[in-house]
Amino acid sequence: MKCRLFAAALCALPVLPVATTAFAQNCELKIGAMGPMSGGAAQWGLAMNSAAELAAAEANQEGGVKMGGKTCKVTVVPYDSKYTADGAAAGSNALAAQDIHLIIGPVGSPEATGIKPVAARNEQVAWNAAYAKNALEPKFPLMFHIAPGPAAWADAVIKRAKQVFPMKSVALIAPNDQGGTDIASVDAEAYKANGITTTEEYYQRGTTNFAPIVTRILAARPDVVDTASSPPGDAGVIVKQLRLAGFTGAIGRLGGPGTDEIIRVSGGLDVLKDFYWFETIPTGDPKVQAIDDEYKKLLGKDPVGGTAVWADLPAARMTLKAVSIAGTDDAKAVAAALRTLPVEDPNIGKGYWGGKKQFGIAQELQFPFGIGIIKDGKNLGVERQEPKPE
Amino acid sequence: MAEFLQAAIIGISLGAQYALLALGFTLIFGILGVVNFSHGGFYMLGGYVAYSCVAGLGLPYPLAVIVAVLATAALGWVFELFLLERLVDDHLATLMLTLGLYLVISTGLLTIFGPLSMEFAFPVTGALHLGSIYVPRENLIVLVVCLAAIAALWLVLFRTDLGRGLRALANDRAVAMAQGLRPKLLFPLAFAIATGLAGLTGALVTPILSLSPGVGDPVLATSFLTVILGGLGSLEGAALAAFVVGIVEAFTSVYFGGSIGALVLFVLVLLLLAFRPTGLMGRTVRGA
Amino acid sequence: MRKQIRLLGWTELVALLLLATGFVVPMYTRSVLVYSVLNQIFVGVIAAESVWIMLRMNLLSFATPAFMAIGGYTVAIAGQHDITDAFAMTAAAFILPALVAIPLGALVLRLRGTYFVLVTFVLSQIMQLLLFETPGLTGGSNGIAGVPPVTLLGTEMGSNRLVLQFACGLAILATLITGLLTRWFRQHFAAIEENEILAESLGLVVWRYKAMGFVVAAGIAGLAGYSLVNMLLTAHPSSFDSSTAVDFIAYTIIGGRLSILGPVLGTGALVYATNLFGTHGQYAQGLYGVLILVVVLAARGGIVGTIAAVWRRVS
Amino acid sequence: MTELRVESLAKRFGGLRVFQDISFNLPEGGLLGVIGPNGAGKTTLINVISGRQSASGGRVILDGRDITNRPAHAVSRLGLARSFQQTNTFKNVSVSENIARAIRFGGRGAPVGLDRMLDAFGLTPRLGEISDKLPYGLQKMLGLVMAFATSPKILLLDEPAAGLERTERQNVDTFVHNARQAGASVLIVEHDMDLIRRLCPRILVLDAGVLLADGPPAVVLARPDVIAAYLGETEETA
Repeated sequence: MKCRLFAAALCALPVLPVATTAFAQNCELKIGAMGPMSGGAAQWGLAMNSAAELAAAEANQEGGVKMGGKTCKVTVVPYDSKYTADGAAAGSNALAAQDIHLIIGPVGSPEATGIKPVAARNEQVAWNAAYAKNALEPKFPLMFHIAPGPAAWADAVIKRAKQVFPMKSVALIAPNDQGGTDIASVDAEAYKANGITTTEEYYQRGTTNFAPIVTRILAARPDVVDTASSPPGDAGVIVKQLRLAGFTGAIGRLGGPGTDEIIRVSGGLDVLKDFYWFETIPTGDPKVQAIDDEYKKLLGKDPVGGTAVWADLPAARMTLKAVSIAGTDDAKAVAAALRTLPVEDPNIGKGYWGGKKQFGIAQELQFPFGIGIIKDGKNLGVERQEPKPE
Repeated sequence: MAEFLQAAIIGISLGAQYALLALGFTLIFGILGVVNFSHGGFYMLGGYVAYSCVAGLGLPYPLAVIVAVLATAALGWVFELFLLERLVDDHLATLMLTLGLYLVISTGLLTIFGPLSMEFAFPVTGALHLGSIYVPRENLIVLVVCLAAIAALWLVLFRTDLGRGLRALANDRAVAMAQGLRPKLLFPLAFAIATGLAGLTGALVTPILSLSPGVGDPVLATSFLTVILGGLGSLEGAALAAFVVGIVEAFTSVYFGGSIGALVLFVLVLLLLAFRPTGLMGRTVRGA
Repeated sequence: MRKQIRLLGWTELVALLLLATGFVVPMYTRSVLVYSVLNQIFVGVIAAESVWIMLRMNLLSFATPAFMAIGGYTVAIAGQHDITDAFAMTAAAFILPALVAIPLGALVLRLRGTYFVLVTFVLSQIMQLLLFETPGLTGGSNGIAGVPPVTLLGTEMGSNRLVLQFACGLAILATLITGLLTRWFRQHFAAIEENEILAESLGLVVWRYKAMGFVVAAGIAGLAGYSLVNMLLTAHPSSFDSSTAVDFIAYTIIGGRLSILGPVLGTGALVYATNLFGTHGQYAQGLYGVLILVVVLAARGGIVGTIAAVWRRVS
Repeated sequence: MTELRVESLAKRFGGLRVFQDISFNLPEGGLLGVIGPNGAGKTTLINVISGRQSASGGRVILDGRDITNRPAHAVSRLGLARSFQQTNTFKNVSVSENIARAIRFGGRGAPVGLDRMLDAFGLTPRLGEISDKLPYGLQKMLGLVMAFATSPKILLLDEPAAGLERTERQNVDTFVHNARQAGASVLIVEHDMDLIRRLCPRILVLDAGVLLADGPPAVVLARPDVIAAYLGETEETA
């Protein structure tokens, strides 16, 4: 008798909450987060994961995402695609097997190359953040793109940098793989278009000591050295060794996020001295920085992956929004809903759908970005730059 | 000319670092017959231990380096004694064990410290400028410590009973054991010395370069290249080859660029092997 | 006194039978995960068999990704010129790496033991750099995307199911070649593995068998590269990174080197584990590492060795 | 006419001289003993003649054909087989598999008298056993039988009796008799003086890398320089 009473109480316990959040109990929306989560590029993949987690937590806080008549709890399934084409292809399949049609990620160019045909076959929406010349292709309409390549912003950054640091010649340095060459070559074109002569220098990924390459670069006596898309750790060492070698010109970075890390590795602002860089989002904006606080509040820990989390977040948020508009997580319906959504994020601001010119398909998020300047060892902060619609 | 001298200086300082790594690698191979795939893991671990001591406990850097050496040596000792020892004669199994350890170490570091590079700077900075040539002070210090460590290792191996025992085990295990040397004591010790050297290199070099969970990967490739060139199991060869690798890397990178430079180095190694299959100072190679 | 040499033993037949289930599976399930894992297994089995052939002679090769790259890029480049015939491509993917292996073998087969290990590792790193430095031919760091699917007797192997069945066919072909080679020269390989000096002094022309093994292993690796490119429809340098060699070696050793069942079972187990762990994000590598530690410590002789030991105890 | 002729053979390792100016010939059907103190270069001599190690000078001529520095397998295929000082068999396989491999690798088919030899050493009932599990003495004999199983014209035996019990040493005599009956000439390096005296009509004495004496045992072993170099040492019979 006692037992039965106890059992009845147990049953009754969840009754009240069930009445208000019954939807959350019987419906789950799973989304994937993909990218390299181990090895040298781990931070990019972990940033994707953090962004997806935050968007999911926000949605869940409001009860969940509406799908048809139900409101569903969002969970994130991470996948370590190891910065390889096969890893991303396998990841697409592994996520598809869990009935996941929406993927935040992957990151690297090899991953983007690998996932495109497979995700198309699996009917999945995927958001890659690769700086690849073919990050989007019209024949893969379910692929979206997070971080616009240098074609979208290099010119603006160079024009601004020229005002602060007069320059006639620049040496670009980047890894010799797709992630390096695809971006450095576009940067070089943009420099040339601004009347600056360029030399490009590629190193083998995995190089840890850049002293010889620094010596080689300086032999050409460039006014400016641009570390392009070198990983932040590498770029930090390059900066440190350039300064040790006596290079006094400005150092640029027309690549990806990671300036904080470069400052840390190089040894501080005094070492960096004159530096300008492209930020995927206006990181100086307090509203943007508030993302980290919100993450901590909702998930009880710090986000992993640095400012890349901020850049990836809008994609995750907009995807969930598109799900609620489409009323389903079917990839084609979500993609269609996404295309109709205005590009907008509560923390970052307004943007545009771009990519038509470069890729022939307008599925690239072009948000306000930032131009950072450090002059004479003083961080002047990141200037907000509004994107121009194509 | 300035460029030439600069390349030579860079090459020598690279060589000293490679020598510390390669000596440990070849020591483990020579004595235990184990190809240590976790060598890069101990390098990283050395860096992170030193970092934690400086940033977390506020220890002075030199003390932190010593702690890093002791910690990596201790882990090496434990790993050899409790895991590797059981399968020490099965070279495939030991290869897999060290590989598994490497994966565990790098995942552990990634989980604890996160993926970003640490703020870990060498306490001495700046460079000596001689005309158009420069020598970073920190590199000089590292070079001196590396050379001192190499000298100390040499003293231990060639001037003490312990070293004679280790070398006897490396030459012929059966004979050495018949003479009463105890591998159960000496194997973990050799492994600990080698991992301690890797940890020392990590603690010294990562503040000059960078410290993140990916920095151990290239260590293995460099160690491979160096011991191939030097002749497996030959300590003198490993030390000599490390400087050759460092200098060749410096010159090819300065004159041909980073990507081609690596290719030149690899092809050079292949050519050397075509004419001298046992490496620079190698003797007959023990079948692993 | 001389034992009769059979073309194939029961282990080879079991291995072939296991692989052949790949033909049947697509008729019962449409699960993409099953397709994906099976496809990766079929690629991995071929690569692991390439490693296994060399292990028969006590040579641990890290060169597998280099030869895979030759096979894979051969097919990708041919595909760009609209050559997609399955038979021609299979032959090319086998023969080209095998031809390249002849001069390389002359260079590296003089080395034994760990020296051989390290040098083959260098070979696969050189291949990686060569891919980067030849953008005109191989697409450089971008690789070659959009490789057309192969055509078998006029049918385009475009769908998931046909791709899988074709990969299965390639794995069976590779297993047949590997099985025939290692059965036919079983005595020779075993003698070289156990005691090369004795074998040579008895008159065995050791280098001839090593060269033969190396060349066939290279051809088999080429088939693995072909199958991989066919699965991804892309030839990308990251697919042939020297670190992937470690995976193939792990497949073989974890499976057990005693018989050809080793690479087959080992690949199956580890590929499954990789996919399982992949959804653990940053912990994937560490879990994989722990798995390797546990299997090596607990199951001596790998999966096959352990099954054999249990079998002996039972019977 | 199967004859092994060694002319001014020399071997150096770097600066270290192992032996030099060694000349002798082993006629068809001949039996030659080689003795010398430890480190005299006896094993290296066998290694150089059989192609295991390269010569630094001089020539090895088999049947009028120069075989100096030919690879070991080629020398074996020309009919020169050797045994090893330590037991040297394929340890993980059966006795019969070991012998089958020797026959197959030798490429000349099984020699006459092989079965008789197996019977004589008591190996016939143990054909199915793993060779590593055999007692030491039998493993050693198996190594000899394997060299014989390649049907050689010349056999070089490296201390066949070393490590054998006194009672087992008779097996070496049996082996040598049978091998010669099958038409092989034999060179035998040995420390066991009784065995050498029993078997060999002619012996060579090697000391510190040079050929000290060549002749019948009775004559050679009486020479003062030989006694000083070799017999002055304690005779090793272990």
